[in-house]
Amino acid sequence: MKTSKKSIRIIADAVLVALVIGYLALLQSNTTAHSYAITIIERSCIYAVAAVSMNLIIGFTGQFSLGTAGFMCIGAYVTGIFTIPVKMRDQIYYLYGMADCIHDIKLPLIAALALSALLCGLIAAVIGWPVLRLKSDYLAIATLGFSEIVRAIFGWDGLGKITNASYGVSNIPPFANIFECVAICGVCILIMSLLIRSSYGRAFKAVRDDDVAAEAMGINLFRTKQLSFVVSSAFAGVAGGLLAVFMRSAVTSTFTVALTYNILLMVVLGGIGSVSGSIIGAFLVTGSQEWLRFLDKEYVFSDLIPGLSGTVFGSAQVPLLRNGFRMVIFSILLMVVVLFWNHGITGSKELSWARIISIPSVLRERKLRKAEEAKRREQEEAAARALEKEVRGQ
Amino acid sequence: MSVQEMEKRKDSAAAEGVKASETKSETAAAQKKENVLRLEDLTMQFGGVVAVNNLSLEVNKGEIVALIGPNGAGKTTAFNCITGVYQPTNGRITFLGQTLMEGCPTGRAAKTYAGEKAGKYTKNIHHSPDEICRAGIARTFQNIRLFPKQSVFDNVLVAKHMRAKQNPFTATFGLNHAEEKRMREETWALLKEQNLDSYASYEAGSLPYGMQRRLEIARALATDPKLLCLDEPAAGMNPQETLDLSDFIKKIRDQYHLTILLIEHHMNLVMGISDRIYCIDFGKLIAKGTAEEVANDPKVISAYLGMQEVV
Amino acid sequence: MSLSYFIQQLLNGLSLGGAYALIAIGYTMVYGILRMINFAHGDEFMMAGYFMIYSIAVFPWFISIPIVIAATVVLGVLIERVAYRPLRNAPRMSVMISAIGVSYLLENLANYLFTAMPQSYPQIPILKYVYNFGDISVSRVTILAPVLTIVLTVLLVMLVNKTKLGMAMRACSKDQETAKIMGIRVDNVITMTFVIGCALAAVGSILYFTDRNTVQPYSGSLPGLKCFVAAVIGGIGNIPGAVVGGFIVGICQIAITAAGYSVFSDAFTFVLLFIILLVRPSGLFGEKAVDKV
Amino acid sequence: MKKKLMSLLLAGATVMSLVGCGSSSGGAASSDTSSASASTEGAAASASGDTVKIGIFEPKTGENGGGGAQEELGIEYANSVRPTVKVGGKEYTVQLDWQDNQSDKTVAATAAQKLISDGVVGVVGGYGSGVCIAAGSYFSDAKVPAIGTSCTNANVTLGNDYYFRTCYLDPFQGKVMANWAYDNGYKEVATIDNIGNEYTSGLVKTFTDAFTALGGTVKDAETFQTNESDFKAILTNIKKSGVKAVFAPTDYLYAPLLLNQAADLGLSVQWIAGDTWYSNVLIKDAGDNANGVVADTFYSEGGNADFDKGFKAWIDADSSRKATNLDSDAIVGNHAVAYDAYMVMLDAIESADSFDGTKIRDAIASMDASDGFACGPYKFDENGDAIKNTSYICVIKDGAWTFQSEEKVDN
Repeated sequence: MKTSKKSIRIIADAVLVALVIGYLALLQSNTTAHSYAITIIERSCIYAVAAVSMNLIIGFTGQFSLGTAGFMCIGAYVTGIFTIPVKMRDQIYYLYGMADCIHDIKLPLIAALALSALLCGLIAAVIGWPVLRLKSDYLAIATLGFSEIVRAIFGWDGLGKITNASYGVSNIPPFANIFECVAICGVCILIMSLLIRSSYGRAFKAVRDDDVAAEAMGINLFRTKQLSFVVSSAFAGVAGGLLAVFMRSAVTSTFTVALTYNILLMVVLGGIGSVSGSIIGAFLVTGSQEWLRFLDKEYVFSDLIPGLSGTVFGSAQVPLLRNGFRMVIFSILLMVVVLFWNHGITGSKELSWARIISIPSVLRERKLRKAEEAKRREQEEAAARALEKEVRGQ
Repeated sequence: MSVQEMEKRKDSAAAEGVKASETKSETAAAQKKENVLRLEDLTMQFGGVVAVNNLSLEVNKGEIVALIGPNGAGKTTAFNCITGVYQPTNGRITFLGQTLMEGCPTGRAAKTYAGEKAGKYTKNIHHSPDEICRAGIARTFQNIRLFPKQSVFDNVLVAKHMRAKQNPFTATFGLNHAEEKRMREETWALLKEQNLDSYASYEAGSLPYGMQRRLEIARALATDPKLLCLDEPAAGMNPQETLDLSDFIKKIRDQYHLTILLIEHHMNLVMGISDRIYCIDFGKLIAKGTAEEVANDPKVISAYLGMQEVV
Repeated sequence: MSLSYFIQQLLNGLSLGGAYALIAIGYTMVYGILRMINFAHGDEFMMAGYFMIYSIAVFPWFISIPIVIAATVVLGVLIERVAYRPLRNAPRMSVMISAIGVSYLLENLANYLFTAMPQSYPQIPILKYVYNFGDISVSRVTILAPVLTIVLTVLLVMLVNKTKLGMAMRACSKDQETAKIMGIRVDNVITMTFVIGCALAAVGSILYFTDRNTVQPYSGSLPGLKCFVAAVIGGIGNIPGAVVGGFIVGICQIAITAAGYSVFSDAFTFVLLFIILLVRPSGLFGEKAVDKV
Repeated sequence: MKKKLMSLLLAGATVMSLVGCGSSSGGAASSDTSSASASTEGAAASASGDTVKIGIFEPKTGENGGGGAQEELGIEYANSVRPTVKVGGKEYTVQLDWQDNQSDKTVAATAAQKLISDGVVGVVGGYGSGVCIAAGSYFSDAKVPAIGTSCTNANVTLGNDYYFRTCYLDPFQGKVMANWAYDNGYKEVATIDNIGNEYTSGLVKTFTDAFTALGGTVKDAETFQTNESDFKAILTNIKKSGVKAVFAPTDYLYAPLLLNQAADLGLSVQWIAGDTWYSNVLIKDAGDNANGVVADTFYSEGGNADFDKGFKAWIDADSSRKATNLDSDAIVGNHAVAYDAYMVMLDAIESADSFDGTKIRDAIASMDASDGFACGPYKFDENGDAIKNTSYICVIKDGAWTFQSEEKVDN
């Protein structure tokens, strides 16, 4: 019984993977025609890595760190600096001239990403030492501050020979194909979810749920938080590097607080404390930010409803649709989720086949429970009324 | 793994030896026993308030020792010093001969110090709660602190994390397969022993109160402690549950070869199971001895009666 | 470095610091009572800027100013009602995310309603009058900012220490549950906190934007964060502390920029934050808190 | 109740996203068919039916939204003047495909790819060098020729075979302004640089080089960060340095801030700026403080009477156009270069007689035309930059831009 269920699950997984690969191959077969779809998928995957890495520290370890953009910035610059073609470098660094010691070092993408991860991890370990001892809200503001400091350092003309200051590095070679991007993102997410499922992941959750109790269970608070922070930051760095390759440039102005908020939106929407939620969140937010572009365009009614072009009504503007409306819708959606649906799409549990299959029955159950509750409340009210009557009667 | 197991076996063998050689515990006999925990002149001061004042206390191997006292007497503060939550202002705590905590008033605290025996201790040694747990002291909390959203199984499993031989790399890539398997098996065994196995997949927060208490104790046991500190284990329990609890405490003491220090209000429970009792009031030790001795001590009676009209 | 140059830069710093101080008070009061960073406060301040642009188009300045203050207060109270009150018993992280969400919403809303183009802030002649002392020229608002800040702070401290409302506020910041039991209407006190915080932010926005001439949807976010840092530096929950912190942040920012390191003018504020959190986590004037287990 | 409302809202959102999804997939499908037909016919890359798409890559929002809006007007006007293009003896209607790059380099990449997947035959735009540099490699990879309007940084076209531009370059502009400053008796100046802005930094660098070569000194080089709004500290520094002129080729949105805050501080100097300041927004926002500001531009009103007349009439014909142009019918350089970029693109398509990207590219590279432009003639050098040697210096007098002189510098 158990094994058959398991084999079904494996088959379902395999089919899903095959479908994804097939779809990607379809896209890859004609990159020009599908470049828009490829863009969205690559961007979503990269944001998914960033979102999962943020979820690791926020959702699984309960530390409200908002330094994601800062680490992404580091990763982006490191990846960019070491992957741009050597012959382009003088042109890119035309203002400062590139430092000799790194001028001729060109790394393959994977090595550059690994270097970003290493560097981000190291920096996270160093700044984690003071920062992770702080309470959640101080931690939030301190990590936000950290990411501003990173931006300033990379934008500083004093380091122009290395970073090209805030002009950023451009002409980063693109992904060889969509598989490269998706595979790297997949591996990153896989590593993080394996960590979360390991004994250390349980320690993260213990720290998140009750740090005092976790400590009393022999879990070293600081080292656990630090591990989570270092891993999260390292993968944020990888995500930054991937983003730089995707955009083919790395500039400090990309990595503002707004980027962190945007990734936070994905995490919250998807479900705090759920890897699959973050992935879904990343795809949903990135995808619908593109799909909902029509909200940003001004329309007159005749554009939308054919046959009205001659009438007065037809030439009237469709209300509300104007530049910026899309983002308003998004922020309202975020608020709605935060206020009324704080579990996000998946809640803190992972999405699995069993869960997907059980959705109808869960819904049915919920309906039943609601009905029961209503019935019980009615009974209680009736009882209360009866009691009141009795008391009055006396 | 095998080393650890061997150690454990040796420990238990030693404990059995001790038990076999001695008759039922008496105060006089207790002196000969191996000392597990010793508090010397423990003083904890918050600002101007001396919560624990010059408390000395000993717990010997295999004993159940109770620390009693009226509300606000400083019991939990003493507990928090032992388990590393607070650094004592003055005094020393030793566990199996190793100094866990030592404090001496320094800086501003030295000027305002209101306790006794200032100057006797010169070092400041501090161990964090996790280090203390690693050393072998496990604790429970007055207000149950489980991980309510996690399953019963996970609650216990997480306590195994501390002693597992692994690092983040091996754990992530499944290279610690044997260790992980051992942890899971031990957790199952523990849950079975505590009759919690049928609830393994329940959310811990959804269990009834008494069972949550048991789970918290099980979780503490999962850390392989030598000394178990129970902070008001009978709080909120009815008389029947309390009775069960006292059997339960004795049972786990014997089964896991533990030494137990507990804080409790319930006199019935304390009198029934304690080998020795320490009573404190306003942070100061006012009586110690066997249950009978303490129960008849006029200072104890007045401390309790002075506090409450009805006991 | 000539004296007049020094004085001129100091005045620049003081006027910036004054505006920061007024915003920082809002942060410190809200944090004191609700234990949350009101990330949206900086954006309320930005909205106050837009309110001024639109109200001065219709009314003379002396009517516009009260309108702006009132509108900002209404906005702040509305935000508290809609976004914070339902989460009163939620985990702290949810509240913080909600605050970030409101900030995100306000920025996008401003972007939508007023476009991303910077809009020029009305130049109120009475505030823009320029004094000349030899080499130094100062507009009236530059002098007014620190003076007004200090006057308002003194009034506010008196309100907190002397009045019944102030007593209720102090009680709520110590222990809301107990305050509730003592018959204090905690919700009303919180609302009043937001009223005061927003009113001061509105005043701050007039000082800040008159000096800087333009408002854009994002002109509130970074100053907002800096003002929170100012509040932390002064010791969160401490009103005079926030004012001192505001001046420190403002003067440091001007000093760094004047020294030619404009790149670090924002970052330095956060460096200050790191230093203060390492050396004196409770801030310059804050009280130490002990955790209970 | 709340829950119900919630689920309704969510359902609404889902439906909307589904609709959006549907429409976008529909779009993809249509571009599929068009590309399929292209492969069979081999003639038209993406011209389906009687229309051909030309991409417009401009910032509608963000810091350069204002500049982008003006260039859009120029392009729209050009489109109204010349709505069709003749290829293979057939008239195709030109359909403009607008993509907002939001003045943001991240969005720029997406916008560029959207244009490519929409199947545009060429791209016109944009304002701001940073976004163009970010998007450039996508265009060249897809072999879609692009004609920049007012992106003056050298790196836009350098090393990119498919990017051209109708405006002049920063080195040229820097030299022009350095000459002007030196010739007008300013031997000592201060510069203000926006760190992180390719346009400003490039200009400041070339200006400084040219100015010191002439024998002048840059006494004070101040910098600020993008999105800064408080310039008092650096202005006080400039005041201390005692210079009589300041070169501040910033994005135009900083201009009123600099001018007004300088007035507050009693700093009265000659302001010298680049083409971005040549905008009516400046006069609106800075009022009297703007008087005396000198900027150069690609085109000055009066340079081409036909263009002026036609454009003014077109602007005045529609109130929304006029509103976009800040309620005036004044012509700025961006209108002209944008107009020209569109015209160059159409000329190139006609002379290539094909919608093939490579052929159009070659046609632009070999172009040598002088008719039908606002500020022509056009001939491109090996980098793809229009060969231009004239810049127009204008000054704000009594609240209006007035032409002052024509500067010529040979590259």
